[in-house]
Amino acid sequence: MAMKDNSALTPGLAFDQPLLEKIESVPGLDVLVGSLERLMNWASTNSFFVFPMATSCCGIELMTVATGRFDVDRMGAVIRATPRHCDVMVVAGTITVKMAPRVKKLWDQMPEPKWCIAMGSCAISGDFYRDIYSVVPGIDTFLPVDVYIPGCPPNPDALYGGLMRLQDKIRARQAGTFEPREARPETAKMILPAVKRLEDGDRDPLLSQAQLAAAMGIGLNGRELHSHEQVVAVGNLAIGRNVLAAAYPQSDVEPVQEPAPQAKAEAVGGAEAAAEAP
Amino acid sequence: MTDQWIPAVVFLILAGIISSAMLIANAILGVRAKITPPDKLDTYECGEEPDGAAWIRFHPRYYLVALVFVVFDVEAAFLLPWALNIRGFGYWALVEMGAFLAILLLGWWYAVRKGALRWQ
Amino acid sequence: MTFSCLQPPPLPDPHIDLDAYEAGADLMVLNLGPQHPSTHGVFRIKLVLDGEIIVKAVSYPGYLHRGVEKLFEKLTYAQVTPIVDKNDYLSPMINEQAINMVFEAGLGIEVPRRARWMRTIIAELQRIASHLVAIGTFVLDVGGAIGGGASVFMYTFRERELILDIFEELTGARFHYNTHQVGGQRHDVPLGWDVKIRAAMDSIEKSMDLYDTLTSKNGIFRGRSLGVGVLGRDLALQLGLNGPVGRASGIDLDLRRDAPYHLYGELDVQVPVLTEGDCLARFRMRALEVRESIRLIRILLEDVPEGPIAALKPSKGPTAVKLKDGQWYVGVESPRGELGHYLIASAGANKGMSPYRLKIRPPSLHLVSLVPWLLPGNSLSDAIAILGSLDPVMGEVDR
Amino acid sequence: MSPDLSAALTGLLGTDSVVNCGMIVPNNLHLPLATLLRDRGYTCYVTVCASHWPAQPALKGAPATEEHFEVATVLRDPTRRDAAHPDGSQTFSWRVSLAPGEAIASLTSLFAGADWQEREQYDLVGVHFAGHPDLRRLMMDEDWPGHPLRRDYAIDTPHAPWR
Repeated sequence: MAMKDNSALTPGLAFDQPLLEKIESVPGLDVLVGSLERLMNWASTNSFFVFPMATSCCGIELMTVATGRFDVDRMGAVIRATPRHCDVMVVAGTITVKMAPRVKKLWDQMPEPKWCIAMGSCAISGDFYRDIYSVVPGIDTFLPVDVYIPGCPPNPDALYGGLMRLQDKIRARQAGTFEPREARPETAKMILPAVKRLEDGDRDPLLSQAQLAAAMGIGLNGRELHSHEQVVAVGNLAIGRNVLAAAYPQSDVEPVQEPAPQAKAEAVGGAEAAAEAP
Repeated sequence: MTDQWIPAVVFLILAGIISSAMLIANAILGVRAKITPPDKLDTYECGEEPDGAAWIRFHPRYYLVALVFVVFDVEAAFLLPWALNIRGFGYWALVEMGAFLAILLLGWWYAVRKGALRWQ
Repeated sequence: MTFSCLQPPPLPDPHIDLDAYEAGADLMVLNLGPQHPSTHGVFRIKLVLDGEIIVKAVSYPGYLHRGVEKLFEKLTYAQVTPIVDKNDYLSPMINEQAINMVFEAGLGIEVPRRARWMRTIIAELQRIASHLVAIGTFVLDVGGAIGGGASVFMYTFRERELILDIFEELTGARFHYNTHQVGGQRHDVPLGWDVKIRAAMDSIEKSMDLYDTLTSKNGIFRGRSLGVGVLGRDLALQLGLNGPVGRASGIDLDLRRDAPYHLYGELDVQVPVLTEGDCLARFRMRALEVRESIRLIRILLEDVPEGPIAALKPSKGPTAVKLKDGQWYVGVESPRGELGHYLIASAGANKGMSPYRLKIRPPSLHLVSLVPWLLPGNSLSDAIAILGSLDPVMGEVDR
Repeated sequence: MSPDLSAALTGLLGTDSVVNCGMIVPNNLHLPLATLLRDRGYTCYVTVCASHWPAQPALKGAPATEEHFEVATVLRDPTRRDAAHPDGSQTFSWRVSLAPGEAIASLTSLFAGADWQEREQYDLVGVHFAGHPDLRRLMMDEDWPGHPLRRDYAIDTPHAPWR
């Protein structure tokens, strides 16, 4: 069915609200839209149904948040085990290459409006496992992440902080006053990780450049990905065979462009050259 | 004679309107995703590709369990109107409902002894 | 009252091929998949069901394989400890101790008495915390999140918080402590630590009685765990299960008593052994072990040895420890069974600073390899109870 | 070491001086030794550890070695430590060195626990176990290229910038 792209009302969102549009179109009633939107925001932010994508240690901290001492029910959040009933997916733990397509499938099976929280440094960047052959370096290579909660494991108070950060983000986004995180210039030059990397002879450089391009496109320099611009597997990502790209067709939204392909080329070249010359 | 049935007809019409209104409103005004991913409508099987057909001949034992459930569901349906206006009936209604429940308890005990609920 | 029909089913052959089964049966394939609340982590079982009865269970681990043994080839001996924390994330302290004991066996150094005392008391505290999680999740699996099972789950996690506070006071972290190093400990015992431990032990002992009354007299709990998933003694031995699951099936083996390390030689560890081998026996075994650990901790708190807490100076850089060629195996009693490490050290690997090959023997891998043996013949709801009673930790299975 | 065990060992291997984790056993004696040990009390299967040793040029003092694999097996006898057996439960481990591509006998016929451990060693190091009921990959996907724990498999792959 042809999707009328009425994203004027909901600029950065992956869902649109026909109710608001209908009310907006009636001449007299559009004064109601603001308060109605605030009511719907109040309802959705204060009743998160958390989908626990718990794979390893952070999953135990997620369970601890559900129990008596750090009761997450105080925020109205309930941990439900089926994707069909949930609207916040908390990815807690290391996501391996074998698990990534499953997490992607579960994310697709969740109804809109949905948000994603990367809990723990394994989900954010793969932590010290990120160079291992079987670990996905951070879930934002294949999922649009809204809130990152650092820590290994982040204690339950940090998870509370993350949920509240998500609430603020939802309110700001709905009200249209959300401006993406400005790129902190000093992090741009941290191209080479501090620990010297062993070179892998038979890994073709295209793979690394594609991964660099995908990672560069996300948040670090400027436009943060909106949740409806699903992350497209640019080229041949580091995730084993290109399972995710096959399972996920090219989205009709224009793909993530690199701001200055020329400037970045030698940055990438520089990274490769520096990596080769130990 | 016909005027006895007017409340029932009104009740039916109201039920039809309310249920269809809810369905239609949801279809028109409900929140909708801009891009529906391909395997959104797959059956949820813990993240795995569901393999094997579900269109198989199921065991008759499931039918037995469904029967026992229907019996006690209907019992609950009878309890509800009785409990709502028990004040008007006086004590005799209590005894009658007690007898009704006793008979159904007998039925439940028979089902358990015959092992209808247990998977032989 | 025990239900008469709960006699253990005969042990079916796990590698059954399906057409040998009743030919005309319509079998349904169901995935008890990677993301499922009762699989205690990411572990997939493909169940072939005939109605409610499981005909065949094929299990697929590996969803959390983080290549830890490959990572060891790059890290030096001092850097390995925080990595091993993340394997069995329900008892991180015991992982750290096991790995550092195999390095100390390689180096041949002797850990000072105070450090060994601290390791013993930390190991018992961690065993209680891990068993509390196991008790809570098993009752949650059997009783159901809404059907009353969650109450014991809430109580056990409240008790576990007491122990996490004790560890937080010692090391500063709730979880993943990195407090052990080659040759001893990194953090010394804080003031008033023993007062806190005694208070925690009293409250845990009181709540253990509460759990017993909540479960042993509950008809549904007994009905779902009595006589379910019976594990024979010889199969348990063959599979190498010498933890609580093995002891619930009659194997009288506990490495704390039979191959003593730390200060266990001086404590006479009373090892409870049950013979029924069903889910209820495994559950009661863990409750008995918590009481035994509480008793041991109270004995240990009597006299606290003085002296240094580490044989080597705390390793400044990661390069302080070097091992010559050789191979060693050291096994430790973890809350799930024998946690062992097979270390192959060689001067060639990173000039002797990294282990050449370090194989971890995870007890949970043997618990999970029980699935094809135990599940066929049981109903689907019993499968959830059996998995809950085995209490595997997937971080340790997949490493 | 009980007397009949040392007698059986000298019968089989010609020596009973057992250096724990150090004894090299030829490939054909691997299964007989395991059977012998299991019948004499070592009934608890502990672990198997395969390691890859690439070819080494002749270093100072050390002779050149060509590429080979090593499979170490550990068994344990579950005896209780009391007055009669003062040293309690002991482990027994031996090593078998294999040329590349050579298969080693699988212990699944003796111990059910060996099934998954051997599948994992085949998956990660690439050592073939002859007589294993279904030698499939345990950890990685079925079609994963290569065996990760071999020394020539890279530890790090060049990686996107720290974020």
